[in-house]
Amino acid sequence: MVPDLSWLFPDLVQASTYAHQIDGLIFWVGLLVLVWFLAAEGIFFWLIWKFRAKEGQKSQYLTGKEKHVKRWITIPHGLVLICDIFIVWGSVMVWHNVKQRLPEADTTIRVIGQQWAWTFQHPGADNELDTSDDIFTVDDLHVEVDKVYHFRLESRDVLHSFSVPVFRLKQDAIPGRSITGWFQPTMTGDHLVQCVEICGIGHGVMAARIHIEDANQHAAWMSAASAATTP
Amino acid sequence: MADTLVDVHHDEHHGPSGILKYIWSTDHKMIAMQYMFTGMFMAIIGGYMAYVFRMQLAFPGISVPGFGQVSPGEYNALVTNHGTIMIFWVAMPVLIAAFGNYLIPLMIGADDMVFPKINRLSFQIFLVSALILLASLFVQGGGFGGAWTSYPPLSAMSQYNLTDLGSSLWLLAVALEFIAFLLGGINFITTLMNSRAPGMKAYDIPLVCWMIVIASILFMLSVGPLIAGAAMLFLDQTLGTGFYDPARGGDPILWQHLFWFFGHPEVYVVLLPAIGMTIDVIATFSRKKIFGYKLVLYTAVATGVLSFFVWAHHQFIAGIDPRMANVFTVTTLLISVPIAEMCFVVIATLYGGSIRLKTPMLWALAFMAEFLVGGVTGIFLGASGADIYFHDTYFVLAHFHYTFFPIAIIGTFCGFTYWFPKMFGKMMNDTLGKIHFWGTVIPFNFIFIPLFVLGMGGQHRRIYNYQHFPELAGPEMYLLRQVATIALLVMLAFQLVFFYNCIISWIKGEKAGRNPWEANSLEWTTESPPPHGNWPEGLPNVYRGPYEYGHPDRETDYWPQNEPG
Amino acid sequence: MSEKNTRSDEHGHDEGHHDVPYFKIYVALIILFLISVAGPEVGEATGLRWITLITAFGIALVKARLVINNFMHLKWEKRLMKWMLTASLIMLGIMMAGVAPDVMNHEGNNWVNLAAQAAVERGLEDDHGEESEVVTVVEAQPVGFSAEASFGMICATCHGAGGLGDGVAGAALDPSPANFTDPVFWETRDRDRVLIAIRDGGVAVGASALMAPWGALYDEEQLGQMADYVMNFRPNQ
Amino acid sequence: MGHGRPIATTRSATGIPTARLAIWWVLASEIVIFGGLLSVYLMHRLGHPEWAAAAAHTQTWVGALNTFVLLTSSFTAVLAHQAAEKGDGKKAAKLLGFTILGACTFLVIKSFEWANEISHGYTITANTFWSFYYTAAGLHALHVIAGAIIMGYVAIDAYRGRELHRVEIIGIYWHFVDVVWIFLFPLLYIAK
Repeated sequence: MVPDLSWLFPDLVQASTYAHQIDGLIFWVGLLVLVWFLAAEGIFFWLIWKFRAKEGQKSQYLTGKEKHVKRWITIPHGLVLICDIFIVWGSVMVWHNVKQRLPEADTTIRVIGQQWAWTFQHPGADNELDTSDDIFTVDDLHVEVDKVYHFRLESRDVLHSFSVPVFRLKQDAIPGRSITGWFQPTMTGDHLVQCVEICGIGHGVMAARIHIEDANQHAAWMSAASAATTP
Repeated sequence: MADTLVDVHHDEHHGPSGILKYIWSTDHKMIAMQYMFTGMFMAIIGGYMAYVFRMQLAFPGISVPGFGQVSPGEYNALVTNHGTIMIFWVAMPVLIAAFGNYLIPLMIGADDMVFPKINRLSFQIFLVSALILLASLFVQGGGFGGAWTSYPPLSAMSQYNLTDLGSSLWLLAVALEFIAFLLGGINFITTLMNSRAPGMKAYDIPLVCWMIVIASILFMLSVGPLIAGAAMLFLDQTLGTGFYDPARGGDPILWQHLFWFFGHPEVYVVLLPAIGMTIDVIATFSRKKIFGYKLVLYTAVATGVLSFFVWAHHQFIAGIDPRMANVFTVTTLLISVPIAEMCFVVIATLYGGSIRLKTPMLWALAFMAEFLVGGVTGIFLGASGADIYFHDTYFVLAHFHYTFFPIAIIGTFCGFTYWFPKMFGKMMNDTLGKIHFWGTVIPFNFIFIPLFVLGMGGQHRRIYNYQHFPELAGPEMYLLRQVATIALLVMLAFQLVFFYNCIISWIKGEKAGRNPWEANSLEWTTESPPPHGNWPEGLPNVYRGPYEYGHPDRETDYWPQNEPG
Repeated sequence: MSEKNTRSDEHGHDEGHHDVPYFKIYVALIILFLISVAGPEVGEATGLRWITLITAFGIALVKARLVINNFMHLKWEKRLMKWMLTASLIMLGIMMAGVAPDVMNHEGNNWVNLAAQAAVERGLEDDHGEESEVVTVVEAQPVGFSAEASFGMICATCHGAGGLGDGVAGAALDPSPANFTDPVFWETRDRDRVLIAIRDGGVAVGASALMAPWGALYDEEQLGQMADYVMNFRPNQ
Repeated sequence: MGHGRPIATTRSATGIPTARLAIWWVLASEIVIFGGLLSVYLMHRLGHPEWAAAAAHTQTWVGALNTFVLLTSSFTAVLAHQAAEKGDGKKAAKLLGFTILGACTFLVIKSFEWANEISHGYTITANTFWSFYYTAAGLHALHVIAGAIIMGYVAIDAYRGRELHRVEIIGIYWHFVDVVWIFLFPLLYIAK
């Protein structure tokens, strides 16, 4: 029961393990909200039509103080509260999974934002960051499908925001801080990475690509990249 | 006020003459008009900015008629100042200062605000702040382009934002504007608390006055930390301190907290006056007592108090501790309860009424209908899990325009068309009013529904050209952007009808008389427009609440507050 | 104000004055003040830090209470006033509770404030050494202007430290940043044009709008030095 | 403008005189401004133990002297209020004069203190502790200056026996400025 916007946005696939959870949450919130919205607007317009001014008809004197009249407010009031509880429950579950939990990582990468480019630090063959075989790329992130990735998000100058729409992932990068997050790609492909926090006049050019590859492609890329960087 | 009876029509002979009379007037109605027209002037500038950057978004790279080619720096300055102007120099002065100044003394039966000179000072500071803001657009380096939220380090250091002078002037203007509204707010609160007409009890005050005062209190209690924060940011910009510079022990997150601790209550600061005017108009034109006066008041207070607990939902993914997000999700969704209840009360008020669909009533009903869209889409953004995807996309943008547009534009037109007869003594042309109404509300939906869709497609904000984002540069995306832009052009064009209507009605509209809408509250018991001192025959006494419409014991369906018996 | 149709509310009807022993309260304030000054000495002598805290902040609270209650007469004020002042304090408390987890702490759930931790470490190390005369002074802007440093800090982001147009941020730009070592580039350029581009941005010389104007940041002299520095990249004809 | 005071100003539905009601609201807004700054400082201070080293360079005895000056000026302000209540405008004006003198003394001491610190290299940009130190004390000093100027006007009026109720209003404001310093003193000087 997950919305599929691909008829409208063919590029917006669900490419991470939690993408469908976020979409599902949006869908259920949307459903609840739509019911309320239609009910409220429906009653609203019906009342406007029903009680339009007619010749010689005086309005009723209702204070809204009587219990049986007040019910019309108090019952929906309670129902709103119940809906809220469901929404809170759903969103906290999703939030916990995406942002608070950190599943065991297969690989850790570092993502560095600066005006106006992304630098990606891949761990290289030894799968450890901050060693001599690290592969630095600009605006091209290479990851392997089905692996769990941790990313360390940093910034060199101003605020940036690391957003991968197909993962439904978004996190601001803050100078001075290192923020850790995770993702696990579920399908191969080339997708967009955006900066979504205004970072100066070049904000509009701060696009990058994420290349999700299968194991063979990824290994091929890595050996090619290492060869290029080793002197 | 001396010799009121004799002197009231010769007021001009006191004090300075000519244009100075208007500039130095301490009359609350004159100051209200000054706020109103300054606000409308700024709205025209804000609208012009929207026109320029919407054209750039729909047809990137074209030379926009009336502006020319838009560079990225200019684009950022345009969106930044559009947001700043529309909130701080349009919504605040018009909804709170203009209507507050005009309505509070008239509605509570007083001859003026309690501190007329502080009132004038407040407007003058406000005017200076507006001029500084406009000047900041023309200094070397251009206007500030770091978004209206002005997050440091981008806003703090000129090597990042490239607008050395522009950003400092922008900040100075905002800080001065805060001080102007603190002065104004103290005046509103004190006037309402102390200067009510004899016999007027707390629950006899029209709701719009309550709402403006609650809004002023919210503003006063939330803006303090941001004033301190703005001083710190100003020192960062000018002297090079490191309050927000992580390299020197500062913290950029701090500004975000200070900003949104004010920024979220600010939403309710402008919402409450608008909803108050809507409620008054709906009661008058449906000839109904409010369905639960105290309920509205309590929900307004509850909303106001809760609004202090929710600010960090603007920062879910901004690097705050993720555990805190859970707390703020709960409080954010909780605030939907009193707001929903307030909407229910408004809807319930229509029941059993005798609804007269005059122009002000259409605006009031449109406010409710459109604000509901803004309200329900806010649920997605308050739910932390869903916000991960929606944050900083056009979904957010469309959501808050669905709240701010009803508040600042529809609410203002509602109040303006309703009190126009009182302000100028002439009736507005109803047909032209309705043409303007439909010409504004329908295009409004055509602007922002496409933006909701674009936001769901992942289009993020504050990008001057999507050519670097192939997924966002497809023809269907551009079609949606163009629909929004053309709808904006249509909407802007229809505003000419409004200005024409104002002028033509002011010149040759029919005389309004004291109480053209057959309303109850006190402002309708004096002349239109009211003279200096408001009631030349003596200030009124109050005998009942303002919403006694359709009382079964009465021949007429209204019962003015000042009528004994 | 000749005409009065309301009840008379002139200021005279105030509750009247309060018999407060102002001088005694003043003396009490001074005594408390002396204790708060002496507190740290006692705290240091006995090695009990909490004494300092109590004498400093506990006494501040007591003093503030004395002033507010007796000098400002809040004790006799209507309840309404006390509520609204309390309300503003509560709002502050809420703000602090919401902000402290991010600003006061330097690490938390999946994040760590490296810069702040480093600052603490740096500062504490300084402290262990002998009495440091001057705290490390960090200027926001480099005191002496150097075209080379400015180029490295600002221009190199896109144009690359070697002026090859290969800066990190430049990779994404379209059109890509100018390569100053390219003879073709210099066919249509001279120092004046470079200077204008630095000062007024690329648009001013009909080039890319992504070349930002820097005139607000430097004076004419410094802009000239920057232009000269860029001219250095020009390959010899 | 020669219109006198509006009737609105003379009403008192709450039972609190209008001017006093307003000054309390002013203070409510001041509480959040100063409170915002000080709570931000407090959070940083608790997170940065190394600031103790910087704070050790503040001169406690200067701060103490200023505390004494402000406490005394507050005392004369409340005596002025007492005199004004009895209708003795001249005495009230004289006592307000003492308070203004206190304000000036405070500012003179402050400027010597700052000059000394700046000459030792502890400028506002030296580190974030000093930034807070100058910002908080500077904001407070601005309030002292504003208070002293307004008090001058009130004292002149009081001397002529006019607007005696304003003596209490400016007094309440002045005590607030005093209370802010009561908290600034331990925060900036004592806690080392």
